[in-house]
Amino acid sequence: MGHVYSPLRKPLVDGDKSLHDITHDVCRSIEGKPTALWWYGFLASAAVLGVFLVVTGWTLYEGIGVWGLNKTVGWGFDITNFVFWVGIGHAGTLISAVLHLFRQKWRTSINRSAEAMTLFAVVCAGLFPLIHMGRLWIGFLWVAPYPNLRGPLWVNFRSPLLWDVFAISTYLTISAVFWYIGLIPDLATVRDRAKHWARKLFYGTLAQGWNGSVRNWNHYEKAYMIFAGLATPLVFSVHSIVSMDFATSVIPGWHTTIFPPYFVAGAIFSGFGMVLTLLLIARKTMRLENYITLDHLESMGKVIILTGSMVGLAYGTEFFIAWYSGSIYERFAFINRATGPFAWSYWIMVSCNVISPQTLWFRKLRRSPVFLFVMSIFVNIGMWFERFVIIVTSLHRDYLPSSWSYYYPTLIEVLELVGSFGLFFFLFFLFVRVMPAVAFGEVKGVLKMGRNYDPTGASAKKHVPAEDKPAEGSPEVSHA
Amino acid sequence: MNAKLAVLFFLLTVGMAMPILLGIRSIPDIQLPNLHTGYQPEQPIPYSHRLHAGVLDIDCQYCHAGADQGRHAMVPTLDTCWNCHKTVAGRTQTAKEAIGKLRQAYMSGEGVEWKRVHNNADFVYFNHQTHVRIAKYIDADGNISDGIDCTYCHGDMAKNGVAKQEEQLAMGFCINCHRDQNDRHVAANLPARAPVNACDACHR
Amino acid sequence: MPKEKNNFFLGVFTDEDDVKAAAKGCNEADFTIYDVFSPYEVHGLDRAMGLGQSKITWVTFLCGLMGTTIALSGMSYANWWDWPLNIGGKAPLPLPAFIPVTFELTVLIGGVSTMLGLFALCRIFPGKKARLFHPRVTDDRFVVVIEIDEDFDEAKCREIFAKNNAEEMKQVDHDYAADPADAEASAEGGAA
Amino acid sequence: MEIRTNNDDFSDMPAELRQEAEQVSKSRRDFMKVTGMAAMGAVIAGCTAEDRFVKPLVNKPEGITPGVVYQYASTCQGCSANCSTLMKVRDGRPIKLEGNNLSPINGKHRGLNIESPKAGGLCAVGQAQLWTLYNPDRLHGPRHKEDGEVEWAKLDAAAAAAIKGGKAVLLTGTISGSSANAVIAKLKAKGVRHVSYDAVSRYAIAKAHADTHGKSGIPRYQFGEATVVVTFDADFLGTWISPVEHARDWATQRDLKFGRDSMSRLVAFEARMSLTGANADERHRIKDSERGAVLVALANKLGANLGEPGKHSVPADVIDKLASELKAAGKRGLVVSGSRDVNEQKLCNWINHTLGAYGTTIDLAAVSHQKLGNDEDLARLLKDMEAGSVSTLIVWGCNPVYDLPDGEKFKELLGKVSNTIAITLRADETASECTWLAASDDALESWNDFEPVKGLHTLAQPGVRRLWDTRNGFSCLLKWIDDADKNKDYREVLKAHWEANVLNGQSWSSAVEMGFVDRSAGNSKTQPDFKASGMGDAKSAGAVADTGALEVTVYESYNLRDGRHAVNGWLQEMADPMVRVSWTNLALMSPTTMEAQGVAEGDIVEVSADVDGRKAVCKVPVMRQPGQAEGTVAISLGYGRTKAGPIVHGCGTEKDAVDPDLLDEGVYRIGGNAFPLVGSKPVGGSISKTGDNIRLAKISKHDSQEGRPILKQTSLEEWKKAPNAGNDEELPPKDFTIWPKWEYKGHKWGMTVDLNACIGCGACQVACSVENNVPIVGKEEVWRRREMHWIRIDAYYEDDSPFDGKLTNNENPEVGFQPMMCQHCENAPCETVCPVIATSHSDEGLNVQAYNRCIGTRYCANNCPYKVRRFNWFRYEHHNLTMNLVLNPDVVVRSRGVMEKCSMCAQRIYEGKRSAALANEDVKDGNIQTACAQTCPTDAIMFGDRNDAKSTVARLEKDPRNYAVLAEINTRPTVTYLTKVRNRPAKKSGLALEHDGHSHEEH
Repeated sequence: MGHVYSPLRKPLVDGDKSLHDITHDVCRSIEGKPTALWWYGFLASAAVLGVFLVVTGWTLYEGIGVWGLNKTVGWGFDITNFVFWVGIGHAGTLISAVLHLFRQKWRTSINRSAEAMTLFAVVCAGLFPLIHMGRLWIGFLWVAPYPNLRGPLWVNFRSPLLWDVFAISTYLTISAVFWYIGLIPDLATVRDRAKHWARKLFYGTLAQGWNGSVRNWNHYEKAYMIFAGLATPLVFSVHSIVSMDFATSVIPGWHTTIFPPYFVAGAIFSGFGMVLTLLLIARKTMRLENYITLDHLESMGKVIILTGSMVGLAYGTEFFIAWYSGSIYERFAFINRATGPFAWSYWIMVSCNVISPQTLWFRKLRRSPVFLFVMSIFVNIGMWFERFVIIVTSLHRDYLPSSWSYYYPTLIEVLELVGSFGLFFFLFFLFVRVMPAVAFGEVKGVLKMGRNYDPTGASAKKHVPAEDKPAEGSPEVSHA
Repeated sequence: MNAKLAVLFFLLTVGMAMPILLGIRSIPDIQLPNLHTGYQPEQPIPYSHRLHAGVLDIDCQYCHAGADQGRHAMVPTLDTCWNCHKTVAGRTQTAKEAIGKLRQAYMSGEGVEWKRVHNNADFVYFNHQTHVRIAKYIDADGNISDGIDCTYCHGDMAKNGVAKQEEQLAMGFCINCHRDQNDRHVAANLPARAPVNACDACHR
Repeated sequence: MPKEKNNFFLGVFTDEDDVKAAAKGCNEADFTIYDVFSPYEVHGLDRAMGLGQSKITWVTFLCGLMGTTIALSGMSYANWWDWPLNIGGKAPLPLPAFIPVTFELTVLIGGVSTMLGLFALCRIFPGKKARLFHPRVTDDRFVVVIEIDEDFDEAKCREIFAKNNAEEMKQVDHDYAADPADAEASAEGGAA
Repeated sequence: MEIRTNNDDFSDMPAELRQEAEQVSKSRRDFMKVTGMAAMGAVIAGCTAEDRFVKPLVNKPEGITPGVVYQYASTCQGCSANCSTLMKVRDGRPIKLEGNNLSPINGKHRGLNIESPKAGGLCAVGQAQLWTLYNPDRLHGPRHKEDGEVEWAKLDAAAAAAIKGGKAVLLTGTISGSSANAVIAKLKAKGVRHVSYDAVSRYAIAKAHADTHGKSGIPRYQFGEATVVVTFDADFLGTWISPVEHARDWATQRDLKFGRDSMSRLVAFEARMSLTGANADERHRIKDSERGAVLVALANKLGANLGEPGKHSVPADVIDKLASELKAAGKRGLVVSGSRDVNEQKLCNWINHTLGAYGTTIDLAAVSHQKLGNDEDLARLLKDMEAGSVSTLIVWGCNPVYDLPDGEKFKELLGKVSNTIAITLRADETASECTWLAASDDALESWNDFEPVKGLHTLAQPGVRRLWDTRNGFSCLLKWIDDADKNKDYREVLKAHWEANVLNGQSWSSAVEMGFVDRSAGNSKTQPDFKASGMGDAKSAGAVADTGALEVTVYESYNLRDGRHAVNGWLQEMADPMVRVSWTNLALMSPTTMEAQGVAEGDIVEVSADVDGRKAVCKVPVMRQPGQAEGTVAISLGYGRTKAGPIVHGCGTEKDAVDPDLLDEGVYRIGGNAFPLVGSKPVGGSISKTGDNIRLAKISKHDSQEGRPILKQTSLEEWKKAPNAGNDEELPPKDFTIWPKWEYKGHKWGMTVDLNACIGCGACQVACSVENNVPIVGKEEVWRRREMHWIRIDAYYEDDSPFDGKLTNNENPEVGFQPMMCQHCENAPCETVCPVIATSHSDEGLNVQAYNRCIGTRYCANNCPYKVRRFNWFRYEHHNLTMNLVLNPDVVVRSRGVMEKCSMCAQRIYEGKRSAALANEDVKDGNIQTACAQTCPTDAIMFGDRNDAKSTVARLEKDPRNYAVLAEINTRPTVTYLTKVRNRPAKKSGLALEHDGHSHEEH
């Protein structure tokens, strides 16, 4: 036997599935007609995306003045949304790459959608630095270091914003590549199941003639490992670089060495929160309870406690260092966070990010999809506010009190935030209709884990439709 | 074998990257569109620089009198033309016609609306006096001359008929000269007269 | 003189452990294994059929190195060699500030090259028609394909296949390709 | 009327103009947007841009080269102080006004101990005068009230006939010029009565002197001679008589640079917090009604025996101490009062006389002619109009319907006058009630002369050809009385008069070149004798009138003055330097009074009072003013104009309009008119809430420096002990760096601001806006805190006691002013973070911003510890072609989406370097002046080359008072400050350095 699984391990896939069952279950959702639920979701997200396009168009037409920013607070919702979405984009690659490197087989059922989530979140994230520019129509070009007629005038490689440009575009590219490479074998399967010529052409082109040759698998396995190896430091580097937008500045509340690890932990935290939100929705609507089991959910719950406590520690550390620094500006910045005019946002952040995840110490709550769903929403809200707190409360009262100010976001900014969710879900709904949402090629590889496996599935009940099975409490299989 | 391959690949990379990067320096010399180089619009009066500046060898600043006095070199006012043309009627038919137009424009007080040939963007400040009268030009050998020759930017107008833009006059054209001249001024121990090598020289 | 193409003998399996053993057996029997096909990545199957380390690691390493070089030389050129501007009183060649972009470009160029390298090594490209040796080879069947050449011994091969619970054994022409449309029929047959 | 939307691009423009502007620019704007997007395509497609044309003149004007700036001397007519100016004229249009360095009024040649050969001070109002010139909302030709536009001839005929008809009166403001008065004399000879009045009257001073010294006139105050100045509500640094002159003179006694070690002392008694009070070393809050009592008490201590003064709130020891200080100062003491009460002025005269101040700090021999209005004449005129004995009234250069306390009454009386003629710039409140409107030239288009102080004759000459069909007022008058000179250009009349009467053999051209002729040397130095008999019943001023719970005090607004500058966008946006709320006037109250009255900031209240038997009401929003006397409400004059032209209308949304009920011909008015509240005696009033609320366009929302060492200050006592007092915090080593330092081999420009000299007047702010094409953004945008000023004046309110969480609620805080502009840091945080190198450091030590490179990430502004970068949130459209004439062609007009900031007037630096190079010499210190340094009346801002060891800024680097703001973050600014030193004893408790304060702030 190639693999020796510990008898203590529980099965990763419930419901006594055969290899073919897996293929069938996953492909069914992209082969048949979309469900009504899908249509509702898709159309709703498309409508919200429409709102986004309209308000963004208005912003570009009129100028950044339609936002509530001012001379003191130069960044508000725009960069908050950017960092928020980048953070969301982290868990996807992390789940895929890091868990792959650590041979965490439970990743297989969720990594595909997590990667897709990464990709779409980074797309959303990338939009905000673009539209926040005063002159987008030249800015998008001028941040690229290309030879030009301005002679020796290049870009400024000292600027953290430029690092962002490289980090985000690299992250987007590598995430897309990683995702696509993972998709190829599954696309080949879909291609071979396809009946309609257009589907054959579409999936055939994307699958690039993959035929499961072990000579190719030989390269593929290595390449996949390399991508995981490249993506892992990339994940850490990207959010570290994003944090340097703030850490390299001189503004009290921004100028902190703790930011890179703090941001990475926060990113993983928020990313897992969002993965959880999406998975819980997908699990229910796509009938994937057998693939996304309670064990998966529980593992993610544990990650949330861990990372939530990490950001909590970071919050505390910031306060300590502010006090320890002896700098009156630094101290004021943090006291102002907790007690100043933006204290409300600070306390939303603390209660959502630090206090509420502590409930997940209870196993019962960790295994309750409903509770986890609520918790994941809290985490998302809390992490958005974390970025808001860092950006806005630090800026609005910095060194010279004469410039102190407040920031009143306008409706347009709020709609842009809401609209970006429209874009995200629009892309996600498209994805689940077009691409296999579970990496079944990899799920098949771990099918034998933790159970006495009958390859033909003959001894198992044949084709038990998943929806007929109880969603929770699937039968324990003995490991004797 | 793999080690050899690695070294080869590395050398290839460096060997490819460096010439490309160094070659970029010559980019300003590469003609790109939309720079008006060679722009030679038809003018209401086909004034010939070849005749006036070339054959007759009239000094540029006889007409463009503002060049050493201020920001604008000035397209000459019509009385400057009329100074000579009240007695010079031209020999050829073309010349006679052109001078006839001039007489008409001058006598009626209508003036002539020329097409601007050398255009700077609105956000670029350029002062002729600084370049023509104040600046010193130091060539690669260290020879210092007073003022920058008109031809440096405008090309040899005396060989053109109707005015024509010879150089690109994009930022690279300006800044490369400023940068090099700055170095040469420092080398020639003339730092006080060195052209400013920073944005506010032109953008303010 | 064009080399004459050999016909194939293939065995179809339904379990990853079976096919691994079969491939190993064929390899030890010195058969020329044309290829083995599997619907998912079976760890160790490549070693079982006698394949070594993939060369793709070199592509990544060298292209990554190229990325590093391009990043460092390009940034140094732009910010230092070409026009050393005074920006924030920082040094004209601020190497620490180059670290992030250097890292990103290394990963970017290394990563994209790895993808292209993978396609090249696998000889796949958009529009290539997949050659399948079993209609369900991308679903749940494993196929071992042996070239029928001078080293081939059909009886021994059948013995190896049968020992490892082969579902099907057959000899096919050198240009054989299965049609995935037969998958349903085959599924019925398989289940029977 | 079209209501402005929140995000209107034309936010700084009024409704009427906007329509016009939109027609002109909308298409162009859209086109620009499309082309902006299509620019990429154009590059690829390689298409050429449109042809641009150039059309030279037919004949070259003699001596004028296009693009070269010429300076012409003239006289500022922004207020009646009449400072001398230099107009920078380029291509036939004035683009900047600057003080004339040689003028005895505002030149700084004899001022402080520093090199400033090119500087002549000018206040904010003077700097902003170009707006009035180019504002297209002027009369474009003569008009008739009903018939609209008419021919000049028709108007002339009507006016001439009216004057011939007799019983004609000419009503003007102060007219001081020699030639001007000659014209008036000609009118008088034809039977026209001349009445002049000042909206903000100083007549009481003249009247008091008439009684006590037998000479009616306002003396010339010499603050430069005074060592102790006591001011009773006279805001001589802000608006009183000749503020630029007074500020300059006063500052010479406050200078502690280069070895000087004595300072004058300023003690202020006032109800509201004035600019002068804020700069005082000692300030006491008294109600206006207590002023007389305090004066009597002070006079008693100085030896007068005026009996027991009325009740007042000033402790006896304060008055004792003050009296002994004044005694010690002797003839170098000076007491001034801004009161309209003659008796109070007489008390001042007595004190000054007792001190022996006449002849040193007060010059009554060479009197000031800056306020010649005669309130008694005016009262007589009103009576005559009532009686119907005026048949023709010519109103010129004043606006009585608006600025008389009983303007409504005057409006009625106008109806009783059969012929009313206004010589006016625009159809203002008065002119629009007149039958004939003679469109007058702007001050910058016409010849005029003045005599601001006796013997000093100044000339005003035009800087531009008439923009519209207007006429010099004097020419009108000469024409109407059918004078011999009626067809001459007024220049000829003026020249002839000057040659005969003023020039005294000096050539006309030299006078025009200088802009003034100083004949004051011939003035008698003998001061008129004091006549004790003239005191009369002066001590009655000491009886305090009971004004009830709330006393109303009105004051001349610093920026709009008496309202004539209400149309001026620069001044509207600059805001009052003390209150720092733009685009409205306010009912100012101390926080305690606000609490007592139950009102909050932004509430619109009705301040009503019984003034001299009239019911007066003023509707204004409430604002907190720490330092104001309890139980008083202060309102500034100058706002609430209803016919000042579009700039004051249409700014802000409907919600922001102060008073929707006053929707007047489709326009809202800004602020409320406080002139009705002007009374002859202190006025008691009451306030009632209207229930409306307004978002105040505050320039600064926080007025404490939270104990941070930003504006460093100390007392003279401490400074004498240790010259680095107040500037002794421990800083990291200055030269510590991990990078090799950049060397600045040629020039290294730098600036030093002497906080001791800065009075917070804001002249620099307007000068900067004019010089650098800084847009105004309007009320809504200022409320959003998006004002664009490159230089701002931070006002910090501080107090003796350690921070208690309610710092600015303290009753009598000290105020410090700190001009804050780009600090041009050597280690500039903004430069490092710009992704596209839109901002970098020049080799002359400046932080430069290339607007056209900027992509608008705003990261630089975020990372600026001084918050001096300004972002163009919208296209602050310059869409009126006439208004665009004011733009400085050497400075780019920034488009939307780019960051801008102080460039240290790069264009002026280059200009200075160019002229030095042309003369083949080195740049001399003081020859290059930034716009702010140039105009600063007190030379608080000093600019120069830090690499030039002889320069002022380089020498001041060694001054122990020299410090950089936020030095601890090692940005190494090239702008430094000198500690503010107050002439008062050291305070026992220092400022608390650590606290977590968050004082009152609007959310």
